[in-house]
Amino acid sequence: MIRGIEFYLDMIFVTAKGWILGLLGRFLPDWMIVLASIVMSSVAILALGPVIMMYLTLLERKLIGRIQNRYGPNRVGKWGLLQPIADGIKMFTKEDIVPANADKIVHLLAPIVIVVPALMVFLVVPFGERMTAVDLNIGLLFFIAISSITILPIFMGSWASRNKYSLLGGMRTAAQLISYEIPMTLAVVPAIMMSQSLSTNTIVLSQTGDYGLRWFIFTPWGIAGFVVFFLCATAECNRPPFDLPEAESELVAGFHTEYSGMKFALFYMAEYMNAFTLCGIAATLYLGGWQGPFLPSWLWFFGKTFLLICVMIWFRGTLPRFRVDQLMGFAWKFLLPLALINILVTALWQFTSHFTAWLGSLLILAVSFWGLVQLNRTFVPEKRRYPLES
Amino acid sequence: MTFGMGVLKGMIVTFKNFAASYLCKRDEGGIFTVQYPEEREKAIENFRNFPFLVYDGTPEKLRCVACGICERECPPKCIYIVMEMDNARKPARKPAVFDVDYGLCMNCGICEEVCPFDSIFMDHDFEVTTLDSRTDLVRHKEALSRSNEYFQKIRPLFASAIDQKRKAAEEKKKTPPQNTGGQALQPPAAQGLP
Amino acid sequence: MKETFNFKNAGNAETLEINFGPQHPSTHGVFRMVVQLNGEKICGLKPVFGYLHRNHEQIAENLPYAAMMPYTDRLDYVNALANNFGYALAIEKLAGLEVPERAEYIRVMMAELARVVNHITVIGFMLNDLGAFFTPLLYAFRERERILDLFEEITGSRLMCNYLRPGGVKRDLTDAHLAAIRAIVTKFPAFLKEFEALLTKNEILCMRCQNIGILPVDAATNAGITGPVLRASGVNYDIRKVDAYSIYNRFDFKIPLGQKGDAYDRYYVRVLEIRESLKILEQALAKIPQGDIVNKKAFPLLKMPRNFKPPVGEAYARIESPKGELGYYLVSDGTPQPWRYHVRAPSLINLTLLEEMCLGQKIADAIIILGSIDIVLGETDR
Amino acid sequence: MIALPLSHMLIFSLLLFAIGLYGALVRRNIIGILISIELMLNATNINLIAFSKYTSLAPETGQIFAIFVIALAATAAAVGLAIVLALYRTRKTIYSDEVHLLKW
Amino acid sequence: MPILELAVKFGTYAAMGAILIFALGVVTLRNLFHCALCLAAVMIGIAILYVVLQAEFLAAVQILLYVGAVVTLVIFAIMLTEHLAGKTVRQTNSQSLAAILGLLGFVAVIAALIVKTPWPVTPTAMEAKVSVMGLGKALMGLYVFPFEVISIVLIAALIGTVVIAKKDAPEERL
Repeated sequence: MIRGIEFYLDMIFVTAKGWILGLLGRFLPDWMIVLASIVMSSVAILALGPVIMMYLTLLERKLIGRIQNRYGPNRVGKWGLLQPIADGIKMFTKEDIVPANADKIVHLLAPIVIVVPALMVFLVVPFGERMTAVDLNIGLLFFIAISSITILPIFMGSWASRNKYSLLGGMRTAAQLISYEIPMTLAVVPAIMMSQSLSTNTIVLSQTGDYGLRWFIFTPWGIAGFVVFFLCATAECNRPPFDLPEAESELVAGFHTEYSGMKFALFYMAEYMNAFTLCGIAATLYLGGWQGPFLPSWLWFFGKTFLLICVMIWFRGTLPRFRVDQLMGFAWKFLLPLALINILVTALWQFTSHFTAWLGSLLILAVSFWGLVQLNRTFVPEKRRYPLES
Repeated sequence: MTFGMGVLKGMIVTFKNFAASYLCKRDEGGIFTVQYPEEREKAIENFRNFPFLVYDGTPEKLRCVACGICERECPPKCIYIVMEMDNARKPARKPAVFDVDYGLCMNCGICEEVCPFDSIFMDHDFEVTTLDSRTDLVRHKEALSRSNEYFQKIRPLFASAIDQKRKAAEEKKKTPPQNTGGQALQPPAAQGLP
Repeated sequence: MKETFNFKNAGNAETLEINFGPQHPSTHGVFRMVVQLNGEKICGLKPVFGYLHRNHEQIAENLPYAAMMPYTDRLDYVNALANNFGYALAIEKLAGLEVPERAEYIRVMMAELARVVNHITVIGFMLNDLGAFFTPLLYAFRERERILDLFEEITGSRLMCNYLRPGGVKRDLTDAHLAAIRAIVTKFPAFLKEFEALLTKNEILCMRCQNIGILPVDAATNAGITGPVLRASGVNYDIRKVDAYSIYNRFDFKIPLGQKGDAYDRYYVRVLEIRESLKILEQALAKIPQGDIVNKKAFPLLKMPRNFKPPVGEAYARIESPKGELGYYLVSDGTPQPWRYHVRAPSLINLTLLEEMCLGQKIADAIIILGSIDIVLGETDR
Repeated sequence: MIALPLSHMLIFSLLLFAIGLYGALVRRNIIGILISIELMLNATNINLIAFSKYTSLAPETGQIFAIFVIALAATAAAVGLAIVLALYRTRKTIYSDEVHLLKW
Repeated sequence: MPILELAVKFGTYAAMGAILIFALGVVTLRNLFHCALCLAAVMIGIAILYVVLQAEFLAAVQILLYVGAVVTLVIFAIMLTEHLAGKTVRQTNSQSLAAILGLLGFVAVIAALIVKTPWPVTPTAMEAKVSVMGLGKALMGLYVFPFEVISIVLIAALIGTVVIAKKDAPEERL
């Protein structure tokens, strides 16, 4: 009986959709049902994206406020819950400023184009059991490919603004996104190797069992892969400490310096939705996705994702920003070799027995970490002595 | 120390502060902000904002005698005084006009220090926003006059010290008037606090 | 009007000229840097200032001596008390005024508190320039707030203190005030420990600051750079030791010195200076005597500023303000107003080597180098 | 499932190829020529995929060759743009008809 | 479901038309940045065609490599050389008429050939599915030699690009 309730809670959205489709099926032709199914999924995603974005901004402001010993927004509604709506109204009513020399069409297109990939990647995120909008057999590749489009609108925005800060921001973005895409893709590979599939759903399913101990993060290569993936994800969605494209203290706001009102809001929205999907994919790959005991699957998924987002916010509340060459160096000289070695470790893991696998992979990873640190002495703080003289 | 520990340590510090913001009180590392219009910091007696004029009893009995010392010493020249003339065209030893331009005043407190009649003091009221800074921020005599009780309320220690001093001077005046100069030269602030 | 900045490769297709400021989030006010960039690398930088020029020196030449005191607050508005201190010393030198013992102790304590406030503020803002999203700044402000509350209790104002007077101080410290200072002195090391745990060993901060904006000793001394910026380069020059003005020779404190003279040294020397200031405060709290707070001879100057006429002559007094050597030069012609008044502003003089420090670095470095020099535009532009 | 006849696909790719070729012939800007060449490579890729889909019994072959073509196109773009940058730096031009010295 | 199939068919034709229009934009627009954006649109359109042709893997690779990498590179190069691409400079050479005529002839001949040739379209071939697994196996089995050659070419290109694009550093301290 209890299991039954759990099951229905778990399937609540799937059942609801199926029930509505069944209802429609009585008086509509087949192709309309297919269309209705697509429409329902996409409407759900289209509604989910902005809502998540709005409340992520609130969450971020609250958490950073608490980190800094202050309240954060608490005036609009209880606990500031209506703050995102107030912000939205403000954004809508703000004047839309276009610089005189701007390339008007491209300037207009950039914020529109940036939202599209941010929404499209929601398609392959497994929100819960049987709750992937499209269970593509190349799901992860789709995700990586689509999120690589994000560079383009940022370039468009930065170029069309005709602002030197924007231009520098755009250059930085392109360099950063391309560089971090490579270790990110390589960090995904171990999970693909272990689950032998590119489909996000299959990857989640291959982490079933043992009350969550089969999650990939509970293996040496899983931890390394997760750390590399998560750092790259932080860089991919331009969040601190990798927020160079919009470095406030240097480039004012980077590529969106010249955007205001709703156009700016769209950039902002894409950034937060990207953060959400990247965290969701990180949870899917290494934290077992929607797997988890007792609670409904979608709750597990959202819980894990929000936990990762909180870590991102925590980063933001703590860390200073990298410099551009250090950022590149970190991707190419540190994360990339680590991800490559991690692939090797995963292969070894697959072909050796249990105990030796643990020992060997931990050893290899530790040694390679140490070696990479030794090779990159510029990342390591110098030890200094400060004489006190009278 | 291994690479990455510095960052982790920093993150632990911020996490501690995050937790403290829920668990601790204000002075023990908890949330430090004050929700301004509802909550206020406790008033600090020596806080000085804009000057006001003290009267004893009724608003007509201003202590100010329009001597013009504050007007002369005010560094940004934000005070404007016109002495009231009585019917005989003699100075009435009270101000007909006493304007302070709050928009110009820089809250230095020099008027308070130089006033020999204990008449002008610095107020605590800082909520003086107006729509038109050119006209509304110029406060006239009526708006500037505050009772001695108000003064007692906002700066109890200082005001009672002033009152005592005035009472002593009064009594001295009744007895043969002599040797008041040294007393008057004492800066009020130096005596203000025990 | 077309401005020319005489950049080396001006007009080259591969370089880009950018204005940082006067409206820019991290130029600490209305400072402007015209930067010539090659990619992200700086190949030319010209500081432009004067956007906050307020005629400070001219105002002084039209005001009586004592009435200028509140204006000195506005020079370096982060540590008004140090500015007051220097100006008071200059008038005392000019008029030959002695300062009572207790007032000297109070002055030293207030100046050291102001130094603590200034240094934590600077570190906080520098971290903000580094891109730490306000967290170190707000932690610093939390502690600064306690000291500012104390300032408000003692002086009447949080920033524009206007507390020191020629020949003494404005208001006496009560036992409660001393206890409050003692509480701050005892609590502060714990905060510094937390602050350092957050920052000092942080890899990103070290990566960003170490070996950035190196200021060689000879260049620094040639340019007359003073304060923590000079000491971070390893020059043992602190006016508190060199001049031992006021009563600084009675305290036991040390001068922290950096080795390389980079932004990190400038950061860390400030942290160490806070520690030394706390030491001075402890000693002053233990030793402070009872007594007058204003020299009796100074009463006419205070009660009737306009009637105070110092003898004809000139005086230069300098102090170790948190930013460097802050000097006041006064020339009296026997009238109530100074005939000439000049401020040697450390912020301005420390800025002169900005270009040398920034050349060959990245844009992001220019911002932290500027942050680590610690300028306040009120003082730079006057 | 696929409703299009093969010849439509082929004609489409032919048109795309012709447009690319036109660009490669007519453009002065070397970057313009490079991106026109990318168009042509893509047209051939479409052909490869279409043939492999419609006619081949080993359907992987066409796709794998398309992958090879994409990889080569990427290298071509990278090397070509590097040459453009070098050219720009030394000769201050990116127009093909201004580069006729065959040495620099 | 004939209606859906029809929709796919018309969608495909629409995509083809859009691709051709954008391709024309690539070769005719004056502003190179716009050309590059049109190229990105063409690439995305071609990826859609690949999906129609049931080559999803290739579609993803197409977007990843072309839109994510090649177009970005192109835009980089355009931004770096932007000073010269001014509006007053002529963007085409004088061969355009000849090129158009020649290409028309070329298109006419090949199109006639395409229409006339009887293509061996077989239902078995149409039914065959390509899985990612199959692609991987083919790459690592039958085509392993070309695969390795390509990887060597890529590395060579990478090194070559770095060498060519690198500045002749030493004189350049500032």
